[in-house]
Amino acid sequence: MWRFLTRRAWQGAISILGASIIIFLISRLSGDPILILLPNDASQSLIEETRRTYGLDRPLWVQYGIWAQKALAGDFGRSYRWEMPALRLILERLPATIELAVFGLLFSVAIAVPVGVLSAVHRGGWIDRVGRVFAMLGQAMPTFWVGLLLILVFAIHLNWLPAFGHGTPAHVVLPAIALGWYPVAAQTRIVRSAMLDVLDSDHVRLSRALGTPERLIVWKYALRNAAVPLLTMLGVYFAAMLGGAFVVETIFAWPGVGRTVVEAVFSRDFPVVQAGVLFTSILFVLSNLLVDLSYGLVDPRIRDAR
Amino acid sequence: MKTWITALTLASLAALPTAAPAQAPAQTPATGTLSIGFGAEAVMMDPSRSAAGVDQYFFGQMIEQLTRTDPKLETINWLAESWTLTQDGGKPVITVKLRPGVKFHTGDPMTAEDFEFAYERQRDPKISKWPHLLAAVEKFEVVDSLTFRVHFKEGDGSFTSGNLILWALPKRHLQKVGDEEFARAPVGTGPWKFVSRTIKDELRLTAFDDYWNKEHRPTVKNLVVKIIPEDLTRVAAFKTGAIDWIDAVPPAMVEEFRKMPGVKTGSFVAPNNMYIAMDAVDKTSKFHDVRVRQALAHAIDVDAIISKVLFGQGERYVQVGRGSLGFDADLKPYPYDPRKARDLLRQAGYPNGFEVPCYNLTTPREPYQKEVGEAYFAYATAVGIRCRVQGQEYGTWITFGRRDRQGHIDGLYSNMWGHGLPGDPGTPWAGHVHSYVRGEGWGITSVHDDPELNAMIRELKRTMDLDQRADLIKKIARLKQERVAGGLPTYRPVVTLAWRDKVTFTPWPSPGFWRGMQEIGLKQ
Amino acid sequence: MRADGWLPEWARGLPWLPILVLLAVGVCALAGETIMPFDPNELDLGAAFVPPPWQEGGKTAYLLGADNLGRDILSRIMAGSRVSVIVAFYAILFSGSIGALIGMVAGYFGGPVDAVLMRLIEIQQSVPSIALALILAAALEPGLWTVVVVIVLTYWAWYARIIRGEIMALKGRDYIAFARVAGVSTPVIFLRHLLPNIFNTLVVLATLQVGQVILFEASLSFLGLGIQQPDISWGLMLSDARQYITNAWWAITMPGLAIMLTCLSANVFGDWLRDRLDPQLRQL
Amino acid sequence: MVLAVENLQMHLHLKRGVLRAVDGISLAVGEGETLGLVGESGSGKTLTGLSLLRLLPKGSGRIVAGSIKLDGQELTTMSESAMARDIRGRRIAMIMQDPMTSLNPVFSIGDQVRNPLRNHDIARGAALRSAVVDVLTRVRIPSPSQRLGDYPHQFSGGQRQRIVAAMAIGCTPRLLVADEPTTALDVTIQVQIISLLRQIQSDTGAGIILITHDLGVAASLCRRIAVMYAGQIIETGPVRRIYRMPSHPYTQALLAAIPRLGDKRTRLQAIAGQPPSLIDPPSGCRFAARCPARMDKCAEAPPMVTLADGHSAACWKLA
Repeated sequence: MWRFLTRRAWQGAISILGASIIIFLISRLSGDPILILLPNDASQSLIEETRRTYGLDRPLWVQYGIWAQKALAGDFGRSYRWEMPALRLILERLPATIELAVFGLLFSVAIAVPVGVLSAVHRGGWIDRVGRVFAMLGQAMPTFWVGLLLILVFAIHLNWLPAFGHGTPAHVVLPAIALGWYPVAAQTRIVRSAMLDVLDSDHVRLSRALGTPERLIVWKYALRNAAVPLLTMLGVYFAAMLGGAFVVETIFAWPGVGRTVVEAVFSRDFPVVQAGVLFTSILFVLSNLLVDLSYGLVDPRIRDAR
Repeated sequence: MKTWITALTLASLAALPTAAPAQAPAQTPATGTLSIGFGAEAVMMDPSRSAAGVDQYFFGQMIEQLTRTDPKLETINWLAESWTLTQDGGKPVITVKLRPGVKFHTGDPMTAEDFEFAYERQRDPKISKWPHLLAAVEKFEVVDSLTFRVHFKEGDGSFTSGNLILWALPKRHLQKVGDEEFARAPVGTGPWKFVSRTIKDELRLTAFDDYWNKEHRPTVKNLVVKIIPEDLTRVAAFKTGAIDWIDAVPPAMVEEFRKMPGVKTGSFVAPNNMYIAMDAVDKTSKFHDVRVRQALAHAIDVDAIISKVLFGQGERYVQVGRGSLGFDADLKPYPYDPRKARDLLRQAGYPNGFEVPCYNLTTPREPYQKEVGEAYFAYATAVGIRCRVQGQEYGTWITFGRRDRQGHIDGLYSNMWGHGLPGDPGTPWAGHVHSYVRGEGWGITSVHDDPELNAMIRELKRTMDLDQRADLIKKIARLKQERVAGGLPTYRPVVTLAWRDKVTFTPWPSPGFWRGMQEIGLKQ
Repeated sequence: MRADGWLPEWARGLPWLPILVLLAVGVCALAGETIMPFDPNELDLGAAFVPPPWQEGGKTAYLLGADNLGRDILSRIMAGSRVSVIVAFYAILFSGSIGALIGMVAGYFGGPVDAVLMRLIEIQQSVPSIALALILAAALEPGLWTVVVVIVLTYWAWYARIIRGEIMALKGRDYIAFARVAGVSTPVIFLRHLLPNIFNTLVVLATLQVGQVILFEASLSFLGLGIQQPDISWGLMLSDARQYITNAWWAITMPGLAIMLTCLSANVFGDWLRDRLDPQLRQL
Repeated sequence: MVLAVENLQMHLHLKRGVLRAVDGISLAVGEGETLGLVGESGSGKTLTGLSLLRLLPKGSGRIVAGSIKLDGQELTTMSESAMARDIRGRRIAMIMQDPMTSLNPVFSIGDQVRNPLRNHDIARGAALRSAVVDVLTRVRIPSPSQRLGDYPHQFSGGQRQRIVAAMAIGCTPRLLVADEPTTALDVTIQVQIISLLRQIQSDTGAGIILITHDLGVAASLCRRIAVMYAGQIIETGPVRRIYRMPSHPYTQALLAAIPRLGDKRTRLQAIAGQPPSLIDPPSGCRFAARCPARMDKCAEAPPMVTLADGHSAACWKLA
């Protein structure tokens, strides 16, 4: 287990390194921040001077080298636009994004598990049908559209839930639904097919033959088995949540990394883009490690085997 | 001082309690908390380091200038008790007498040394983004603790038209805490004191008890400014009562807001001027010919665009907006006349019209900008100036017309120029009407080259006397209009604010935008 | 007593509704101008916000109403279908081919080749796709082809990972081992033995990607980095219409429904294909 | 009699039609007796075992006729919840074929052995724990109290089958249905499991139905066997007698197919042809199509012919 985790951690580190190169190169391709930074009537010499200050006159690979070295020491450079350390800007916003992603994921799992289980148990029943339609709808609507409709219905018309802000549980509901609806379909499918497999397995048959109540068989013995494939995919879904946060945060005025990065892209604020995207990557790698760790907990075979 | 013509189109303004006496005398300290919602967020809160106009949304509530614009768009002395413009050996000198008894939030009194400090900071390219605004200044002279003089090498109209440029910065405090901390927690002489800020979320302010202006001041203790960029979300926040004052009501919803019971609205012209740039530099460009430019001017029904696309949330302007320095009520726009446009094209030698690339901004900076652009180009196409429309997102758009980056753009290009309120077109014209001169700051986005206009704009730059400026601006505007030079002006966006009845609010420009929280409070 | 009893044998049990929707989208994309009631880009400010005919003030000419510039929404949806089809076609073609090739190479050769390619896949997947898309779109100047490039760059890894797994399972089969021992050249093994075996998987993945591509484009358009005018896309229509969401419900509903129906159809059809062709692929 | 089954018919209602999986089976198991149910895979012997517990394939399986009496109590009419509460695992227990898959991989064996005991309220608290240790000791799991927290994958195949057996005997059932309990195991382990089953029977006096395709295994454990073919019992009798003189041509073919020496695990495969489809089976003898001694009469259903005390077979040849 530990060797496995160490190996995964190394692979994660390589991923992050690779991601940092990609992010750095592409963001450098995307235009000159100086001209956005300075007023229209700034003089040529001021432009040159500013460019030197930010090291934008050096070759790309030198810029990357310097950047990577500093980044390792926690210095991602200063935001051109905010004139503060990019790292601070990102780290201050990271918890809100994690919060949103976690609640989005919780929403999707909270729907997908019962629907997946019930539709496996009562194949073709009404829960199977309704659940499947609900799941498929989430996979067929653009996130921002869902977000707007949620605000229109639940905030403006019904006035049940706040449309923006964060802090209380009520605030996270609409953004979490907008974010978490999309992966419900895929997760339901995973749970459903895993449950179908498990319910058809010898050990479930044995449990039944030994008189275990069906309720326990489904929700306890089978579900823990069926949770493993879902769990292995949770890292991927968490990444999807982080990606979706870029849109959802913008709609719900959520003070997270996604919105910060989107705006930084528009203003070509490289340090913020780099730090922001890199930290979402790091978050993704970490969440995968966490997943590796956690399904060791659920599935003892994995705990011992690797 | 010159009194501006203040003829806002807006009936709502007349209904505002502008003339009402101060509601809360200093004796009764303000109480309560008010939450308001902005659509855009300031970035930098240090005036000298600020690069974007939107920054004033925040620091404009805390830090003040020598003069400012009042709700009737009249420029009034503010931190300056008075100022005079004199000549010293043919060179202009401005003498400013400061208002006594003004205190910073730290309790320090405001003195001429603070302005000297602000001047030095503004001049320093390592700190300031705007050192060029002081390029014409020869030296800064402190006369006594409440008097200073600014000596000019040559005239600089942007100084007088720009509220004397300088912001009151607390020298002692700023030197103590440093630039970084000051930008995090700014200190000024303004009605609001900084409490805290969460980027992308909110700014918290508290009323400054020792504020010098006892008449025009907030009557609520705490102000929470929420940042909600998405239109529908901001509207939802207002409707659900999470905020009681809302910035930038989406144009499509203005009517609905006006009818909402218990809600007041106010609509104001924004200090932004939309126009269509066209390439008149290149000899081979079709728009080099004034007849083609005039054809374009006749081809576009700006009034229809304002009423349909903008839901009326726009104001037609000819060359200089109503209320701005040099506004000329007699100057009329080219009438919408597609037949005349076709005639002009025929005279110019294009009986069958021609194709041309047309660039449009797709990430709206002002509401419906993309749709407006589409409408422009559709109208142009209808008379034979057939547009091949190309969309551009904000990041590309903002550097797109820069002459230092590209030779010059071809074809048509939806663009805008901004200034403060009430506004002075001098500096923007220097940027997009005067021809491009490499390295000197002239014509940085210009695709025009008219020696006569160039000379007049340079003269305008040197002219500091506001009456003289106004006359000169009118002259330039007429010529510019006749020749359709430096683009075709279209409209100025109108911004609508709304607040609940329990809020007392008098809109003050802040100074470049209608979001000054100079007089806001809760009814007791 | 089945409702489709009159159909020929092979056609029974096909998901007809989704197929019809997808066919309609395809026809709109191909026939384009010839069947559109209006020029989708033609402005008519007089017709701004004309509601659909069944609503008061509606005109039959504008079957789904008109938008804020008086453009016919039906025509625009039809025009948008072309962009959707083009983007989906090229994005899927290239991301599928690149992903399949990389997945096949990684799965077949294994060892260090696999290790390197797997790292690449992981690197790609560790950058949130919308973030990558954002900076790429900003770097390349947004537009239709940029959207295609962005989708290809973000989706190849998805194909590669799944195909790699399939190939690794195939490699163990006797006939592949036999072909190798018999000295059949690698390209031939790829084309003759591996490709036909992953073809079903590829078809299923491609079908399921249609919906994802459409939604991805919509997200990019919302953020302002997707399709640019004068091209018309459903995502762009939706994104634009949100500015007057309370004035003209049809302007934000109709393109949304177009997206929803198309995605639903593609997904239902994809699910059906998966159950038919490749039941192993349930984790998608 | 512990168990008396009379003309049991269980049908699977599939899309393709009604499959007569168990078609008129009658059998009886006495106290302490072991009955071997022998047949090819697909002959319906496993479904017969499951039918006794009324564990039928969901949706499609239905007992359409016959009776199952456990100690004289009718099971076919019992409510589902009573079946789960009082019968399954309590009075009839089952051991499955593959010990590698019969245990839930993500629960500890302590958990799994404890479950039937707890579900049937055999013991609680500390007594529950000692009951678990006790039953594991009885199936000869070494140092059971230390291994309660271990997971199935930490045990060998033979040990796992013992654990399955422990789960089955924990509640001292009256009848044990052992479905191919040794098939998946090595020969040496098979012997251990067989002796374990013998010992369980002598300890508890339970009746056992041993479902197997392996006549060797049946011979070593059972006194009586019943041979199944295509959902029906075609021959039944004392194991020694059937071994010596198989009467039904199918039984004869079965026995002929067993290599007398060597590997006992060779599957039955020597009989030419396939068993008939059980959807619309032939109205006559179901073995007729493959039978070397086929007669015209075989087109009618053959009667069960009693040959000697307790030995009978269904074949026209014997009538």
